[in-house]
Amino acid sequence: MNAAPVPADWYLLLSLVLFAIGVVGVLVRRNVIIMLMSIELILNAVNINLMAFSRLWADVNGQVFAIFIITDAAAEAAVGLGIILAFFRNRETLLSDEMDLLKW
Amino acid sequence: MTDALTNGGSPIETTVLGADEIILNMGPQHPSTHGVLRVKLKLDGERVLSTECIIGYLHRGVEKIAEHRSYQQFAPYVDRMDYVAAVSNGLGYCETVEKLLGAEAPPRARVVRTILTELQRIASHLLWLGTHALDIGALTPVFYCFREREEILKIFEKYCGARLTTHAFRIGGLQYETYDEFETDVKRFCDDFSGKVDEYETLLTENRIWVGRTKGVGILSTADAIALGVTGPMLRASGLKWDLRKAQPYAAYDQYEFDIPTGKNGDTYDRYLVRMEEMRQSRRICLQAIENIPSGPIMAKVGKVLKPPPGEVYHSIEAPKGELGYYAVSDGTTQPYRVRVRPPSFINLQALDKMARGALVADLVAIIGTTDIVLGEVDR
Amino acid sequence: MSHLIPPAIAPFVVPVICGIVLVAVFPLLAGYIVLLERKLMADMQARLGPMRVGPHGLLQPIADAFKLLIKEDIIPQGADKFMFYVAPLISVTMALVAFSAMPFGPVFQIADLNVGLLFIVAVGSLGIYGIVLGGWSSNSHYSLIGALRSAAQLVSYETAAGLALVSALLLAGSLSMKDIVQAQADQGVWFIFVVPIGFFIYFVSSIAETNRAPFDLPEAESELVAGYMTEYSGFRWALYFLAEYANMVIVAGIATTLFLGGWLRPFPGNHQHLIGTPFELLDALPSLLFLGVALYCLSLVPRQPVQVQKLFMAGVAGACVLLAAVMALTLFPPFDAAREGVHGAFWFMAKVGGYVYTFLWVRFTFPRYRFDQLMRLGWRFLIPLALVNVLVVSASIVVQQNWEWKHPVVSTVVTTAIMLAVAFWLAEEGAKPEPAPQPADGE
Amino acid sequence: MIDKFLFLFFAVLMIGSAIMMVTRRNIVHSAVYLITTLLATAGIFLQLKAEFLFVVQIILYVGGIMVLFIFVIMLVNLDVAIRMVQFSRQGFVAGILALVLAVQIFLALWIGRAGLPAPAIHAMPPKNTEAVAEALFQHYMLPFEIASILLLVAMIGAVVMAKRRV
Repeated sequence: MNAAPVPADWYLLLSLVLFAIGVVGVLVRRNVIIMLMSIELILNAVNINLMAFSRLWADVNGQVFAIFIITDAAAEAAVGLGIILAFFRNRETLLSDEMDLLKW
Repeated sequence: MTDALTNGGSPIETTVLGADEIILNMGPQHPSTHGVLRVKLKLDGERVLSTECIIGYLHRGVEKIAEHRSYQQFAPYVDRMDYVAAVSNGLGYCETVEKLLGAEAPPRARVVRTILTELQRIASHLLWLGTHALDIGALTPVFYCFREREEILKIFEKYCGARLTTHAFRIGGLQYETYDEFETDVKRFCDDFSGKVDEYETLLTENRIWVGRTKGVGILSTADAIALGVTGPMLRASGLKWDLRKAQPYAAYDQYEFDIPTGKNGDTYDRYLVRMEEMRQSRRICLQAIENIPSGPIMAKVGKVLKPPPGEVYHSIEAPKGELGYYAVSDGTTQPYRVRVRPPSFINLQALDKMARGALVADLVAIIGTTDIVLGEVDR
Repeated sequence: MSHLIPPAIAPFVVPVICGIVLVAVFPLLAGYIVLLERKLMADMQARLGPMRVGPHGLLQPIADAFKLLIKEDIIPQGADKFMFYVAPLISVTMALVAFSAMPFGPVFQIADLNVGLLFIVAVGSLGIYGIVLGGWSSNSHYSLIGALRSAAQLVSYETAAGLALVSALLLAGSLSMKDIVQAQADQGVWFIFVVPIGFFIYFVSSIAETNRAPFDLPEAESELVAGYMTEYSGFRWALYFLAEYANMVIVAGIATTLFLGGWLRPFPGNHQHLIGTPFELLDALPSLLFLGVALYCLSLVPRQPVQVQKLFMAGVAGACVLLAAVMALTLFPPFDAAREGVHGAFWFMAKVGGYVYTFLWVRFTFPRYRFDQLMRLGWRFLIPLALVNVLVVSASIVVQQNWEWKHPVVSTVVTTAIMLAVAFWLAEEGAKPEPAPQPADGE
Repeated sequence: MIDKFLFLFFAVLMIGSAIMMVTRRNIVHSAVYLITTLLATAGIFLQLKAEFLFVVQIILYVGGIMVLFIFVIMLVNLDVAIRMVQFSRQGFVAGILALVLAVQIFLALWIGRAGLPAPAIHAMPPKNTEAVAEALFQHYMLPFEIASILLLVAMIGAVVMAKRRV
């Protein structure tokens, strides 16, 4: 239909920028929920890469791996949010630098 | 006029809250607080930790007004307390003053009073059923109930010209003779009505959702009910067979046969069943009474100016919502020295906290509904 | 005419027109569903319903829409303004976007996606954000509780609904809405007759998903005033309402496509001809139906009190006759191409209407569930039942394919019997009394 | 042409809302911007003709995971959370770190870009869903099962942790 598809390196650049933003988010924010969300951002950047290469090589394996990554993100979010909820109940805070005890 | 009703008398802590606790202010403008009841809830998620009723939004000083009116002048005011059962209020007041005077209404008046009061009980229960079902989410019964209630109100209107605040009785008997088709009207209503109650029961009694929403909700044990002074259908649903119509008969109740339905578990479902059965029993009383209305005068000779001898009297009747008591003190003048009303709603409302603790917000709505309160009576 | 359109744009013309028609017509349609709901409710409750605006209240939706448009738009103090503005838009946009893959007929479909069904389910589930964010941004306890209830309810029931859809998907073997209907045409049976339990599960969960009674806890009037909509007024409130009714039509459309044969007419395999004519008997049904409605309207004309109302009623009758004529006209050979589209759309809408009618009927009949009961119904009854359903249905398919089982009716009866047994067992288990909830700690 | 336009549209949307997400004070706003980012990602997937992943991204990520996030955000006391200091003091260091990382990856890309083949035009198999299913359930059967066990473990873990101590 269209003669000039998007060059592959555009996707890689996009994924790079997203990845960097995610890293900054994890490092800069003190709120654990936002840190968790930044990690989701990083995972998404990876997914874009996988999908781009899947398209490039015309091979669905990349998409399968993207599905695994989404699965992993779901598991991570469930456990992470469970921890955050338990933490908030006990300490009434969401700040990462106040999570300074291994046991309370 | 803020009055805190809490179990044990201590107002709930609203300042110290746990991590998951919130304060929810239900009312005074809320679709299911039946007027202007305001309930302050302490919630843990959706579970009610404690409740605090804040009342007085409809306070009009009815008892104080009584002290500045003659006995007859005060009679219309009592209709405005429990405004969905005005006839019963009027009956209680008239009988109290008659007791104070030492007079007694003639037999014909007593029978007509009984019929009208029982019709009023049916009307009041119908209103309760409709709104209670609406609170629990059944949209349809309310219209069926109002359809039948309308018939009762038509009878009232034909009899005394008013539908809601009827002022149907006078101290000493009745002001109006019954109208010509009174008997046929009441009889027709009663004949239709038993089928209608079955109709409501078809919609609700066996309905799984209804049973799930009401069974085991808002349990009030017999001991608690007695301790809190709860009366009426709520007390009977808790298992105590106590009905003033049988225990200390007034009007013409001693002449008729009827059963007192009681419940076992004292939950919302039992209170529903008790009230449904009471409607049937009221119909039975009406049918018996309408068969044989004695002829004769409708007014005792009490004179135009009422001057009861000094003294005090307490008289109570079984209003639709429970024991409606009037305590009147006369100092020998034309105006009462003091009138104190024991409104059933006000006292039944005290049980709210007992029933609601540990329930969910949705249950609380059912519990407020099943208490059958009228704020006009609670606040007076 | 087609040569006038440049080839680069050509494939977009029909979908864009369809889209515009949908977005333009749907609000009106939603208004009339509301009117229908009120009329039905009135009928079941021994009253008349709206009667003042237009004959039998037929213009009521327009009056309501106008009223809502000119109402004051209240924003509560302390509200998150941006979210408060955006939330209803999210709800309504997502609901309307979901229509894009809905096959209203073999012709009238905006896009036949390879993953059409999943797309509709996915986009439909995004409407939850409108609800949650609206509830949160209102800065009110009632709204927030309503929003949280809504989120929990939607997530739970989506699982059951999804699993119920899987049982039909197994039979169809495709995710494309068009192919699903085609599969039902090829197999000669609507899937509701093959997996009735799956349909039942989807029906119940779809009521819960659209927040309709008896699962309308997020907006339970007697408990939460209006749930997440408590602080909304005027046009924004109307948008939420629009989204709710759009969602109703969407779930009805999904159920119609998957279980009720989509745009196929009843008995698609029956080619009995009307005696002495080249028309198929069942193809003539829509025309006869419209004629019947027209006759009924005409019979109402003399009973209208006002001249204008008489005229209006006659007009409605005329419109019905016109529709009947269109339906009849497309039976003739020159309009073969149009027949599929027109009749398909008619049957689709008729089935959607029937489904929505059942929704309304349920609403007027049942009291409301309590939140824990609702969750128990979802997690302890519907989801296990749906899981077993998927297993049983796939097992029956495997049996049919591998052993050349020639009696689909027998296998349907057997699977349904098994499922019914499981359902009753689950219901019995669920009816057993719960251990009494512990009194709240800390008191 | 249309492809490029779509890509740019989604890319700009994605990066813009990602930046917004990291910089907002209010967690709910952050979450909403993240949702926008994820939806834009889904758009990119669609533009890459991966319909199945497009829908999976919406259903799982946006419809599932983010609902969970929003739910938790609303369960924790927001008023308390917003008043806390939101940004740590290591912003400068973090910026430099991220920049270095980005430059490294960029260089790697730049050097290796010659090795990238020309984009395939019609190479994708037409039936995307079937192809994914084939790969998932045939070649990757074992990883698939392991992933489901991972989910089970996560589910149990989340339930145990979020359960209130009685």
